[in-house]
Amino acid sequence: MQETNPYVQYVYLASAALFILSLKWMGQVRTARRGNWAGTAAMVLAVLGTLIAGGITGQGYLWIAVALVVGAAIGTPMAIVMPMTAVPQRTALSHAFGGLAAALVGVAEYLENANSGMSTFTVGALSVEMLLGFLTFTGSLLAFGKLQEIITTKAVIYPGRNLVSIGTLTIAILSAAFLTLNPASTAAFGVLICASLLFGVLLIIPIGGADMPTVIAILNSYAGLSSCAMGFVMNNKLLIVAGALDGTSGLILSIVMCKAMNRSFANVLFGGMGATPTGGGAAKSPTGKAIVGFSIEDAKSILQDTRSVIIVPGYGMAVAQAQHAVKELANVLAAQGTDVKFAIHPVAGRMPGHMNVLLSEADVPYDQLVEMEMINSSFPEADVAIVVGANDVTNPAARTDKTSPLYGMPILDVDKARTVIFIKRSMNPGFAGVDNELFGLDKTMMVFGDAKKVMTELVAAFKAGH
Amino acid sequence: MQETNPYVQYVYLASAALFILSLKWMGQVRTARRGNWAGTAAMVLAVLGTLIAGGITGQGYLWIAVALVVGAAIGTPMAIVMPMTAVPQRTALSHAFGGLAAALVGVAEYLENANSGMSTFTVGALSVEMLLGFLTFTGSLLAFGKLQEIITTKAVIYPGRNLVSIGTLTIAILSAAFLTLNPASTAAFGVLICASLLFGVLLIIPIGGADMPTVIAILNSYAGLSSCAMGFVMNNKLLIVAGALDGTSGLILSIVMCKAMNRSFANVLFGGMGATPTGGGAAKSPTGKAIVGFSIEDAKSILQDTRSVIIVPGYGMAVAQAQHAVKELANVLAAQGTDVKFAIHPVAGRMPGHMNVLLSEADVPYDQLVEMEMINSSFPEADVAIVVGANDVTNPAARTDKTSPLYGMPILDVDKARTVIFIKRSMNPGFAGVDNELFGLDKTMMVFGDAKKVMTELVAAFKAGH
Amino acid sequence: MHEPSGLIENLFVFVLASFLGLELIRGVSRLLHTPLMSLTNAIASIAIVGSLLMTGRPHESQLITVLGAVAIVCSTINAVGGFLITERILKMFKKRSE
Amino acid sequence: MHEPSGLIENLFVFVLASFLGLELIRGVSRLLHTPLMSLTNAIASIAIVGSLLMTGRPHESQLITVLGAVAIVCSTINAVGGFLITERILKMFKKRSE
Ligand SMILES: NC(=O)c1ccc[n+]([C@@H]2O[C@H](COP(=O)([O-])OP(=O)(O)OC[C@H]3O[C@@H](n4cnc5c(N)ncnc54)[C@H](OP(=O)(O)O)[C@@H]3O)[C@@H](O)[C@H]2O)c1
Ligand SMILES: NC(=O)c1ccc[n+]([C@@H]2O[C@H](COP(=O)([O-])OP(=O)(O)OC[C@H]3O[C@@H](n4cnc5c(N)ncnc54)[C@H](OP(=O)(O)O)[C@@H]3O)[C@@H](O)[C@H]2O)c1
Repeated sequence: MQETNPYVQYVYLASAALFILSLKWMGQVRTARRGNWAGTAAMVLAVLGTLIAGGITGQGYLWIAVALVVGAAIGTPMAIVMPMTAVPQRTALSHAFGGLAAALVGVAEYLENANSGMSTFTVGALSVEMLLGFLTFTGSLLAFGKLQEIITTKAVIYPGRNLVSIGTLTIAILSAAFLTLNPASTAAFGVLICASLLFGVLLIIPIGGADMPTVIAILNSYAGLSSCAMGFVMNNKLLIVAGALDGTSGLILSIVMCKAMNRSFANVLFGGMGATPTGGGAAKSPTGKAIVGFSIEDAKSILQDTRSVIIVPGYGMAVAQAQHAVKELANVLAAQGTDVKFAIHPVAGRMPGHMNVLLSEADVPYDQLVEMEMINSSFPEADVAIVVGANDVTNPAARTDKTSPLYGMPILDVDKARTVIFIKRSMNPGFAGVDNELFGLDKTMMVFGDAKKVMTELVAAFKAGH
Repeated sequence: MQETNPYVQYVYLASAALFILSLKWMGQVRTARRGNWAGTAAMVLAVLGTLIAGGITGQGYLWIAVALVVGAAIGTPMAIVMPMTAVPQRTALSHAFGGLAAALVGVAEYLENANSGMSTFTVGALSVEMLLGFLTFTGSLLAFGKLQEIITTKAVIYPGRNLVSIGTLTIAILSAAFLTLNPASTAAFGVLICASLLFGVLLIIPIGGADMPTVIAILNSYAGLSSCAMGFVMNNKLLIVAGALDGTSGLILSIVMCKAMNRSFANVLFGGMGATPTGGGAAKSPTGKAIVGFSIEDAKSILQDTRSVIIVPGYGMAVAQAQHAVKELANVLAAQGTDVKFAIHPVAGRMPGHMNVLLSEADVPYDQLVEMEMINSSFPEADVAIVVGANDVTNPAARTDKTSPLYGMPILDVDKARTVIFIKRSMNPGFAGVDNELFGLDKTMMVFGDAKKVMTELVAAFKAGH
Repeated sequence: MHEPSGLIENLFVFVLASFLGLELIRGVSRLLHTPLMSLTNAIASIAIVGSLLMTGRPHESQLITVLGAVAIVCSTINAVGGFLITERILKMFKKRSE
Repeated sequence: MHEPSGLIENLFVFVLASFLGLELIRGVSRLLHTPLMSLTNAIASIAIVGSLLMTGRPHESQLITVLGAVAIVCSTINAVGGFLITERILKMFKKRSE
């Protein structure tokens, strides 16, 4: 399927260059917005270029117009209404659409040309496109379900799951190979589709909800490679460039996330095959020592007249949507002359940069957000570290306990502060399911409750007290 | 000219990938040698691929074999015998060969097809190839001459030179344009060649010998773009990839150098057009104060029993080939318990990384070489800074004197050390032609003489004294 | 070997774009990983190019047109949503320059 | 427009390779700029591919073969010299691991 208008290729070249610039500019805060604009412009160029490519009938333009309007009508409100904390879910859902689109184009292309003789290579590329597209579709849908807590967020581990997953993948690959050699076999075509859809499900089921962001990055990579395959089928270089950029970016992002969490990349890549069930479930009082909860007033008295405080936000702040209340507390503390900083762990929360996004939303000035490597040396001089719904990223087991799943992950040294205030709802562990011995330290003050509630009350107490 | 054997393209693809990996690996010391091997392998693949490309006659193989052997027989000894300090010259000479090769292929291609009808685009690309190839040839030859001091290293400034240069370039471009529109015009062809050769000369003449490394990087870029143009003419993607990698790398390197020296990139790019003659010639005793030279014994007595010494090497060390003697002095000082470090300024010497290369050659351990940004905070605690043949990179005028050509260049803060020993032959200024007020400070000790001689004598004095 | 037109050219493009992707993403500051994920998510909707061609051209079977149209709807949701959300996220970063 | 075969493909390759070059070189440590210059110098001898094709193929005029052969000699000097010198320079860095 060649474009008949030769100038289209130059439009595509410009579009590809803009996609590249888009990623380049996204590399720095200063130019990031320009990067997003370049990406948008590139996509618009790609669409316009295709519309003038030639060969489109009047009837065709009608179909296209309707479809574009429907898509925009659905996509726009979804993007505008969505709360910021739902970014991971939204991304997953969006990937499902992307994967489906690529797969459907593959199906359409196959149906059109199955009997008119395609080269072996073309059918092979088509098979790859459909396999990746369909598994991205179901995989992303499932990831969405887990993140939105429509289905259980727990890793579903059933006996023989590795066998079932590998079996399904093998069937998908074999049917793809068979189809490649016998393009006319509708049976192989059907099996390929079903096996791909099923494999997407099997890939995600054994993964816990909290691992989803990494998985989404991988699915992004698969979606990109699927577009790449489409590019080979259609002999379209823009598809290849954008698909390859996407494919590699998903790969790199997930590798970065895995490293920061000290997890094996292979584990995530092969969808939790051989994933060791981590700790699991709620934990008891860790050291056996009785742990008492402190009151808002206790916390207030500790925070009064401190010289310096470091706030450590985590997943709990995101869940409780407590970022504005946290910012208020920072204001109150600053008003009494305290030096306040935020310690940002690279994998605090559930997606890379999660804390940055939330705190920026709450108008916390950019320069108060200090990355882990920079702030760790400041804890020994801090009077108080306030941990707001973070847990794993402060757990010293990562430094000392070789058997812990956290072992080796760099952490925030909150235990070096003079006093540590932990704000969370219970003694339950965090994402990794590991107890945190800090809870039992003498210098620790547990304040149980929802992060937003505790923060709001603390601010109120300060305001009343003055 | 298409390759008839389709598999060649896959060999070329592998070669292109290896070139990319080569540059990637060259990015880090740990993998740099692997990078060079990858580059070599890529070139071998490129040659082997071309040899099996098809269409080469038995007679042709004979010519090729002879030419390859002759080239290797000249290139190998040149590379092995050459002293390390001559790297800039060697690179310049090599570029001259590279530019000539590209240009000659262009000429041959033109002669063969001039009358058999080439597309406008092809002739345009051919013209670019010849223009860049020939100007790289003469430009690099001249740069070689200046660096080797076969011709004057001074910038040759004559009245109206801007007019002459721009005029020549205009003629070259016009004849290229004319040729593109009239491929059969041998007159335009001849004018293009002559104007290009002449422009290469005019480009380099007004540039001082010391600016040559930057110019060489630019010429590298031109040579790469010339190969790129060849790739468009021959429809050969490997040429395009390697040429583009080369073209951009030369560009970036020269920009980096210009930045580190605080010079305008445009000035160098357009070959010293509008270059302001800097200071020029030898300077007098700077502050008017009488400056006395100190003896080897004076220097020795200062250096005895010091706690910490920072050695600052510069261009003079390279000229005097004093790196081994410097290393010996460092050994002697270390033996008496002194902490010795080397301060590496990014543009000390005459090419990027010059000092690193020389000191590594003299076996100075890698971790004693400290980059400017890191060492500047150590000068206030250093007992003595020994400046060996460096000048501009220590000149405080860069910090204070807005009118100085050095103004804005980051420098090594040797003046913060308790005592500064300058080892150089005279009161003459360095590359930028600017006086250095440090020479007149009370804490400064000038030791006049050739760097190697002074160093050797100093070592001898230490050994005798103990 | 039955080789489709342009295969080798496409392979060159693929290899270069992949290396380029690796280099570009490695340079992105950690701070920006969330908007980056959302941007690449939007870029993945490039499949819209294929969808448009599928839908717009005349086909024997209406089914193909319908499949293409569904693909357009999906890609458009993806594209519009992705770029808008990236913009929303980035707006939060603007405080820096204030 | 009289367009030679493969022009647009070649432009794609050129644009991608140029961006890639920019990204790759920006990442090179300053310490390695000297061997990098010498390496890219060697890579510039890729013109040897064109020289080989020119020399090896049958031509009406012997002059073309001679020009090609001279070009091969020049490129080979460039290539051999460039890689050998890079190796020599890099050998000096090896002390680090000792
Ligand atoms: N950032 C990423 O890219 C990424 C991606 C995937 C996985 N992860 C993983 O996620 C973890 C992140 O560490 P983290 O310290 O931020 O989170 P965490 O270890 O999961 O701990 C979060 C804590 O917040 C508390 N919490 C939950 N809801 C709360 C609420 N409404 N109010 C107050 N507290 C609440 C929970 O305790 P209670 O239930 O007792 O309240 C929980 O212990 C790491 O293990 C990381 O590896 C990160
Ligand atoms: N590294 C690069 O990439 C690069 C490229 C182009 C230009 N540059 C420029 O080069 C300069 C480098 O600064 P620099 O401090 O290294 O060098 P410099 O400022 O040029 O000073 C070198 C000094 O060494 C002395 N010298 C020369 N031969 C000597 C010998 N045999 N024994 C002892 N001393 C000798 C000279 O003084 P006497 O004549 O009195 O002995 C001269 O003052 C900067 O201005 C930089 O911008 C650098």
